[in-house]
Amino acid sequence: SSILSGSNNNSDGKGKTISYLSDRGDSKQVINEIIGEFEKNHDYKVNVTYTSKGTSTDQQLQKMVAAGNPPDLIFDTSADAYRYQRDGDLAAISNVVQDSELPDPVNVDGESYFAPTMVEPLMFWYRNDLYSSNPESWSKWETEAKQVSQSHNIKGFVTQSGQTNNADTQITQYLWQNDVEIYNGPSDNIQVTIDDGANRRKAVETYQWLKTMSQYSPNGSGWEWGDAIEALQQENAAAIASVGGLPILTIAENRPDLVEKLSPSPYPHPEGTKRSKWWAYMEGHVVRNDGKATEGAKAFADFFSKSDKFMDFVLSAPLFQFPPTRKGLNSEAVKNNETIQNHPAVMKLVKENWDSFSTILATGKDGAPNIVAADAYGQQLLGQSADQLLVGGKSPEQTVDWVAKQLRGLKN
Amino acid sequence: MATSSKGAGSFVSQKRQQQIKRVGVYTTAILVSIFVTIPVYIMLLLAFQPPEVVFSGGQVNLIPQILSFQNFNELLTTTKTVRYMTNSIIVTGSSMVLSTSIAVTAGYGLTRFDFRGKSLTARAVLFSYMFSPIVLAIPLYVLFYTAGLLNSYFALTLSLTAISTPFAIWLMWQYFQTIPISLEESAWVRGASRWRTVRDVVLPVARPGYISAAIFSFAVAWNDFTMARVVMSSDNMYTITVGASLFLDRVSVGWSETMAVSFLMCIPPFLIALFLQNYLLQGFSVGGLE
Amino acid sequence: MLPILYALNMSLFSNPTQEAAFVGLANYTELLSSPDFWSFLWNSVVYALSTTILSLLVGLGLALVVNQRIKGRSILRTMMIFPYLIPTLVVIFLWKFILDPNVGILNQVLVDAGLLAQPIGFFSSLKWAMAGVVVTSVWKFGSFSFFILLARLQAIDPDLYERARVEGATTWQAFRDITFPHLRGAILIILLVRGIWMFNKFDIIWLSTNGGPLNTTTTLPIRVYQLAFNEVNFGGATALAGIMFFLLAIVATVYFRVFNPSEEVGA
Amino acid sequence: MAKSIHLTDVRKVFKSGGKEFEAIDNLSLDIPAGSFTTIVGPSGCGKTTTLRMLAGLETPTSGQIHFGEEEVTNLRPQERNIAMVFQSIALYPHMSVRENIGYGLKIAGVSQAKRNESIEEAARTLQITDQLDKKPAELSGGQQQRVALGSAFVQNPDVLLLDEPMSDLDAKLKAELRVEVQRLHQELDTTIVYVTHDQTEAMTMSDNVVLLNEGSLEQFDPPKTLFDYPTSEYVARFIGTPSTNVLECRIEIIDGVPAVTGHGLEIPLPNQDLSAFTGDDIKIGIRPQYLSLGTGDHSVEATVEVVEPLGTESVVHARTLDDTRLDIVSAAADDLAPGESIAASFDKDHLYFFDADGATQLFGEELTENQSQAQWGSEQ
Amino acid sequence: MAKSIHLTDVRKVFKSGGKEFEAIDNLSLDIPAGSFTTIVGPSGCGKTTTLRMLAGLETPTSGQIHFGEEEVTNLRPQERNIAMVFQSIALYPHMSVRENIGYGLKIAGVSQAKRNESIEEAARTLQITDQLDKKPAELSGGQQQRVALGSAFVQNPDVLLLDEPMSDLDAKLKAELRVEVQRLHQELDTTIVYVTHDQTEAMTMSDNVVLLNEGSLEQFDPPKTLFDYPTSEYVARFIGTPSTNVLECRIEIIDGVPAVTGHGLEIPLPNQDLSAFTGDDIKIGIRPQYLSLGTGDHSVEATVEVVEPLGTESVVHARTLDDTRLDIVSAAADDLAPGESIAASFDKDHLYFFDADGATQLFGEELTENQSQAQWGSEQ
Ligand SMILES: Nc1ncnc2c1ncn2[C@@H]1O[C@H](COP(=O)(O)OP(=O)(O)OP(=O)(O)O)[C@@H](O)[C@H]1O
Ligand SMILES: Nc1ncnc2c1ncn2[C@@H]1O[C@H](COP(=O)(O)OP(=O)(O)OP(=O)(O)O)[C@@H](O)[C@H]1O
Ligand SMILES: [Mg+2]
Ligand SMILES: [Mg+2]
Repeated sequence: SSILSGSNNNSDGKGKTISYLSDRGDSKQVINEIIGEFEKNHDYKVNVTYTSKGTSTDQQLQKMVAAGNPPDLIFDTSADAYRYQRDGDLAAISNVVQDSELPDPVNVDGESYFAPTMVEPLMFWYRNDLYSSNPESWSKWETEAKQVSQSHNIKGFVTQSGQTNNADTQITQYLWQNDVEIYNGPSDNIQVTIDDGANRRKAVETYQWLKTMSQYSPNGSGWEWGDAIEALQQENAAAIASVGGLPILTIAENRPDLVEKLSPSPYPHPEGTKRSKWWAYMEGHVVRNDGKATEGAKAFADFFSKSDKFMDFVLSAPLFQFPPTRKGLNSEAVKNNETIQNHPAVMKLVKENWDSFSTILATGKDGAPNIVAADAYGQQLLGQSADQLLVGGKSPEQTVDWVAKQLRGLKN
Repeated sequence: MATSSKGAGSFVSQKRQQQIKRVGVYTTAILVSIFVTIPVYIMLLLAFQPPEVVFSGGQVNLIPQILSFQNFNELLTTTKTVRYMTNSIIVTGSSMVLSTSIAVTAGYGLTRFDFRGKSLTARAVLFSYMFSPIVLAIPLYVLFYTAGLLNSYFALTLSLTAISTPFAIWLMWQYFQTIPISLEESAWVRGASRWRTVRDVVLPVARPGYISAAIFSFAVAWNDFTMARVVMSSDNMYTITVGASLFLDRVSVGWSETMAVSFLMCIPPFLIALFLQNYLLQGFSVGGLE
Repeated sequence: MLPILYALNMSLFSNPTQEAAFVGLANYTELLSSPDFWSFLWNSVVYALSTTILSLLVGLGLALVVNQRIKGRSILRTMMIFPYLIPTLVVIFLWKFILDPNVGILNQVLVDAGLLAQPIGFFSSLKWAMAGVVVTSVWKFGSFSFFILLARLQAIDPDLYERARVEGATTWQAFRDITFPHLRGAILIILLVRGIWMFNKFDIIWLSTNGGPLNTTTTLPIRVYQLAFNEVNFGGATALAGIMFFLLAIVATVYFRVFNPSEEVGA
Repeated sequence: MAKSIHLTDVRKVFKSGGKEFEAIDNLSLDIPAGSFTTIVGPSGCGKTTTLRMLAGLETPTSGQIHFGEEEVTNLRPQERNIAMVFQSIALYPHMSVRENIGYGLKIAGVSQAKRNESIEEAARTLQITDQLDKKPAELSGGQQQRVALGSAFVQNPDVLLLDEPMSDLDAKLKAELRVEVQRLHQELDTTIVYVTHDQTEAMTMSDNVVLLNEGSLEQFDPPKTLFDYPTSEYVARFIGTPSTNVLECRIEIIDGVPAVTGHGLEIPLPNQDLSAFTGDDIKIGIRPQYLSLGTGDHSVEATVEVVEPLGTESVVHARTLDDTRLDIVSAAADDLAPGESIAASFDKDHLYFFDADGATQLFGEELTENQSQAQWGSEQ
Repeated sequence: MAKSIHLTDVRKVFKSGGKEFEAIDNLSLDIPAGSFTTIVGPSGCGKTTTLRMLAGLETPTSGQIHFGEEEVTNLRPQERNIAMVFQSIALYPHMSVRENIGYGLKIAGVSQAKRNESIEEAARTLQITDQLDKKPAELSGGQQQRVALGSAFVQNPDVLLLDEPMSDLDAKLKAELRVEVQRLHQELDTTIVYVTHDQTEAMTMSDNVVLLNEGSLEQFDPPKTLFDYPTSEYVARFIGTPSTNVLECRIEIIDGVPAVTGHGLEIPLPNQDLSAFTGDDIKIGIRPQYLSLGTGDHSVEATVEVVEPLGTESVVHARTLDDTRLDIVSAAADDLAPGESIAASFDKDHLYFFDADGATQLFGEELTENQSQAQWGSEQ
């Protein structure tokens, strides 16, 4: 770039530069390699703008759109993808998705709009030296957490709450574990059902359980994923919820001695429920229809998914990100990854539960895309509901009423 | 005619007041040292030790065990930290110089020249600080995009200068009013032009004033995240705040690398503080304090 | 000023970054009729006032201390300017590492010393969150008034203090009658500008508490951010920014009327 | 090149806290090129203001100022080739004494070496060679003043303005520097305007003296004329120390001849036409130096209040019978005690006669010489 | 309560740019309680420094200062009950004149109403009533000085220190204020130490005069003693204007009697034992006021250089045949022209005799009186 005059994407030749917005700065190296190969084979240049995690992608996107300079390709979550689609901003990439074995979470009227590149499932981690066994069920978690809290100088559990993504995902997952149907209805007529009949009872039950568990937890309001991991690392808590093997990655660096004391576990569930939905983030590519190199962006999304570097991309954070397909999961690349080999239990969990992995988007009737849920996640309403319960002192019933009201407010 | 009891009306004796003052002065000094030093100490502690040493045993070990550059090595090999730092230094330096110069010039003008609506203009300038900068990102981006100025040092320098200048001008305006005009007059009658007078007489005397302005503009520019995010969209042009925020939320980045990059981000501020400090001490101040 | 007008214009539309529909003042009326608005406004006022006044006091105290002839004042001075110069990002790292319930060394030390039964999550408790962000803000911004006031202090003719001492003035009286009048203009401006900035301050709170828990640290700018980027309601966000702007403008106008901070001590 | 200075109807009004204050009121003056003019007057009468207008540091509210033919009323100080020593001294705190003195030369582009030469010469003259490397804050009051003076010495202006440049110096040094200033005046081709409170300075150095009274011109004359032929009681009282004694009398016709009476005096004014004042009050003025102790042709009785010994002479402060102050300078007053009654006599040649408004109507010497003085026009 | 002041071996060394500078050198003084002491001396001799040590604004490098019995060497200014007028005036720029004057009273806790009374009285005395509401920057130099003086007037200190408080005032006002200061001194029970360059002030106001010479005490005596019986050539030259004339002579034995010769003079010193000086150089001093034009018993020939008219008298600057400067004050010098040859005669009673080191060995009046003066001890 020149020092004095900025480079304007317009001037690079019309439609020949693909403007690519990505928050995957972590994998910058692999991405650059893939881009290099793409540029060799295609008459396009790819110009990446990296953003940090969180809302900064939204922010950058809004700026670019407002200036009439929207990106062609965005790396984003399926929920956001659906939101853009609803706004009419996306170009269909059915050929990229449907020709492959990729899941197709944003399919509207038969056209696919989202090319998944990775899956990040939620998971629990507990101290196998303090917990006498893998608790799994609500009641066992409760007894174990209680025992740990009382007999060791450590909290047995972490209940996270507040306006954060992790609190929101966790609360959602807890509700799912008790078969609470938060929403129902087809994509164009989503109903909030969390306070209907049996759902209400089960939701109250769930919040009640959370409240119980919070006795054995530090105040986790506003905690990010990293905060919970630190609680584990600093031995302030004996069990946390997290995404995939994320805790292992951090703790291996800071407390290598602790790694083998950690075991993964599925989310706690009340006795007798079937495990129907398992939260997994899904991230991938969307192509906007108002950019200057829409065709190039489609080509790049396709090239990316099929690139032989694709696995390198996914495995740049092993145990945390997983390939989007079962085939990928079983691939040699995954098998040969050293980190994954060291933690077979994680892989086992993922494989066993692969079919129940679900995104927040797919919570309409029969997994139809649910825009209300996507928005609720955007504002972390369920995370906030836990704050109402644990920090604000609302009863479980009041909490359910509160969250139902908020969700309905979104709908309108 | 008057009472002879000096210091009446105060309940505490002179000596006592003096003692209180000394105790106060030293307590404050010590508290401040502790207050400032502790975070800095912790930063160094983490930055210069491998994480497993700091965190071993489930506690943050507050006594350093070994000296290691592992965290820096990690930073320098896997990230563009050097490039980001360079960018930051370039824009911060230029913005600081530009803003301070404008502030000195405008501040002097406001002090020594009379024109209509002078204080009104000056006040109006402060009003620009009242609009929440959060929502300005989008309008600014649109403007820069339209002007074709994205991704340039020039545009970022200009924007940062625009942020720091209004207050810097205020500072200088206020400061110049403390300089006796007779000093300038005595230069004028010797034939020194206005500019020459400013250079030879006003600026040396106004040193503490423009150093404040420089410190302020430095802080604005070095601290900036929003503007850099608006103007720069290419990896090579990111400043350290933006660049660091890109890799700091990586899953594998822990406190140690964070503190290492923090340490790097603290070096220029430290040098600036040290340099301006010495510069401030050189010579004198109007009252001949030092 | 162009961006401000642009933003104010956007506040009149429902979804200005995409396809914009003109809604007039609807964004404004909607915001003002929400009960949350007033609690956020209250938070903003508490945060802005407490940080502004505390940092002024801290800065003033430091400036007075460093203006004394004491040993090591030059090192002190360097140390005091330092926090203001380092990026907020780093400040947050440092303070998180101190106040954090898990890695935070303050908790660690207090617990080890037996003063605390268990760590406090300063940024996640209803009681401490606001105090936590205020302390962090004051740590960073205390030196802002410090270096400005120090510069002004050095410009005071030492003869005046000598005369006051001869006339029997105590340290306090000399401060009240000489130092303060000379600093008055600067103090008033610092209060005003710092107040405006703190009222609009976003990053420190966002990075440390996200506005939580239970919105106890949600100030108007945090709300603006949420509106703009979480709820993708840019029209609402700019409208709220507009409301804040008008509030500040009114306060500032009154402030100028009452205090006239540009009136200076003649040299 | 020395230039003449002309002030035409110059007024200067200051605004202070909403009120207007007239510092200079319709001042007209013509100062010849190359002359040495002293401005004197009571504190606050507008001397500094006048000088500052000449320097271009204040703009007259109305009226014009010319240097030679050129109008300079609105010219900036830099555009007038002047030098000035400020009453407030105004040294640059950050420069050494050497740099302070040499700054004007530096501005003029004089080389370092030449500058040093001039500076050192000036410092020698001013006896501050030892102080050259100090900063102003380290100097005594008088040393500071000499530095200010030094910076004027080294320059070569058309007009040199000096505002009480020696007020903080001791008499001995002052006397020496007076000579130096005069030498400088002769060497440099420059017009000097000099403000002072020291009458010795005014009397000895200047070609002309301007006496101001609350912003207006009271008298503008060579020093000796000012002293010997004051145009008013105000001038007579202001010039000369101790102040001229003034006694209130009346004009009466005694034996068909007008005579001044009062305080036991009877001074016939045979051939003067003061008939217009007959029956009126008139004031006579006599300098303390012209009063001698003891009776004589004309003498006044008084009571001693204080005797101030001044070294070779003493000042006797006394009061006449009707309580008017009467000062007498005498070399033989050492043995007078307060309360003692004395007589003070004078020669009527030394009298001034003022009318009720204070304007001088007659000088004593006219009584004998019976001819009008060429040096002075009878103003008013 | 007025307090006596005692300085014992006080030294003050300034460090400036690495170099040491001895401003005061072993100064010992005993100033009686309630007295009025004037400090005089050439510019830079340490007057201000001495005053500042008395005020507690500088700490002596060594030596002690006592106020009465109490040692105050290291006391802070607030702990000494003093008032001071600074040479640099030091007005508070942000306070009105009224507030400036009243500040000390306010500190002392005097009520607003009482303060105003005192302020207005002082302002009347100082003729600045009209300026009370102005800010210092709006005042003329002399007005500022009067404000500073005013703030000292209203206080009631044990010790009142005044550093050239009237240098910027005109002679007339000075004369009036001198009286006021003395009145104040009598009213208030206070010890005054007064620094001045004005010899009239020193001579007329003070009980004692301290003459400093480069930081050391030269003479400490009542003014008249100082004037009439200077202990050294330095004192004789410094006190009195114009400066005392000094002529270099020798002692020779003429007709068996020691006599001073030189410059055509022959002054026999019959009954004085100056034999120790026989053949040596000796200097005689004579004040210009004691020289009269024309020949007499003892006269010196000289050539006129300049005649400075001072009003009632003139100063004749002349040079003797061997080029020594000779000043004569005379009331009858108006018609002397430069270059003219004159004779100046004197009465040997008025002579001072200094040895080669400048110490006074003999006063002329001793020649006739033949008795030693009680007032002065022959120092050295
Ligand atoms: N802070 C200082 N540093 C160095 N030298 C100093 C300082 N203050 C005074 N001096 C020197 O000490 C000497 C005495 O100074 P002081 O001010 O006492 O003189 P003074 O007798 O008051 O003279 P003046 O009549 O000119 O005011 C001077 O030569 C001066 O240069
Ligand atoms: N800036 C100003 N505002 C208001 N009045 C002023 C200002 N400057 C001067 N004056 C007034 O004008 C008058 C003349 O002031 P000036 O300084 O010329 O007096 P001066 O003759 O030099 O007196 P001094 O001998 O005391 O220095 C004074 O009464 C003064 O108070
Ligand atoms: Mg003046
Ligand atoms: Mg002095």
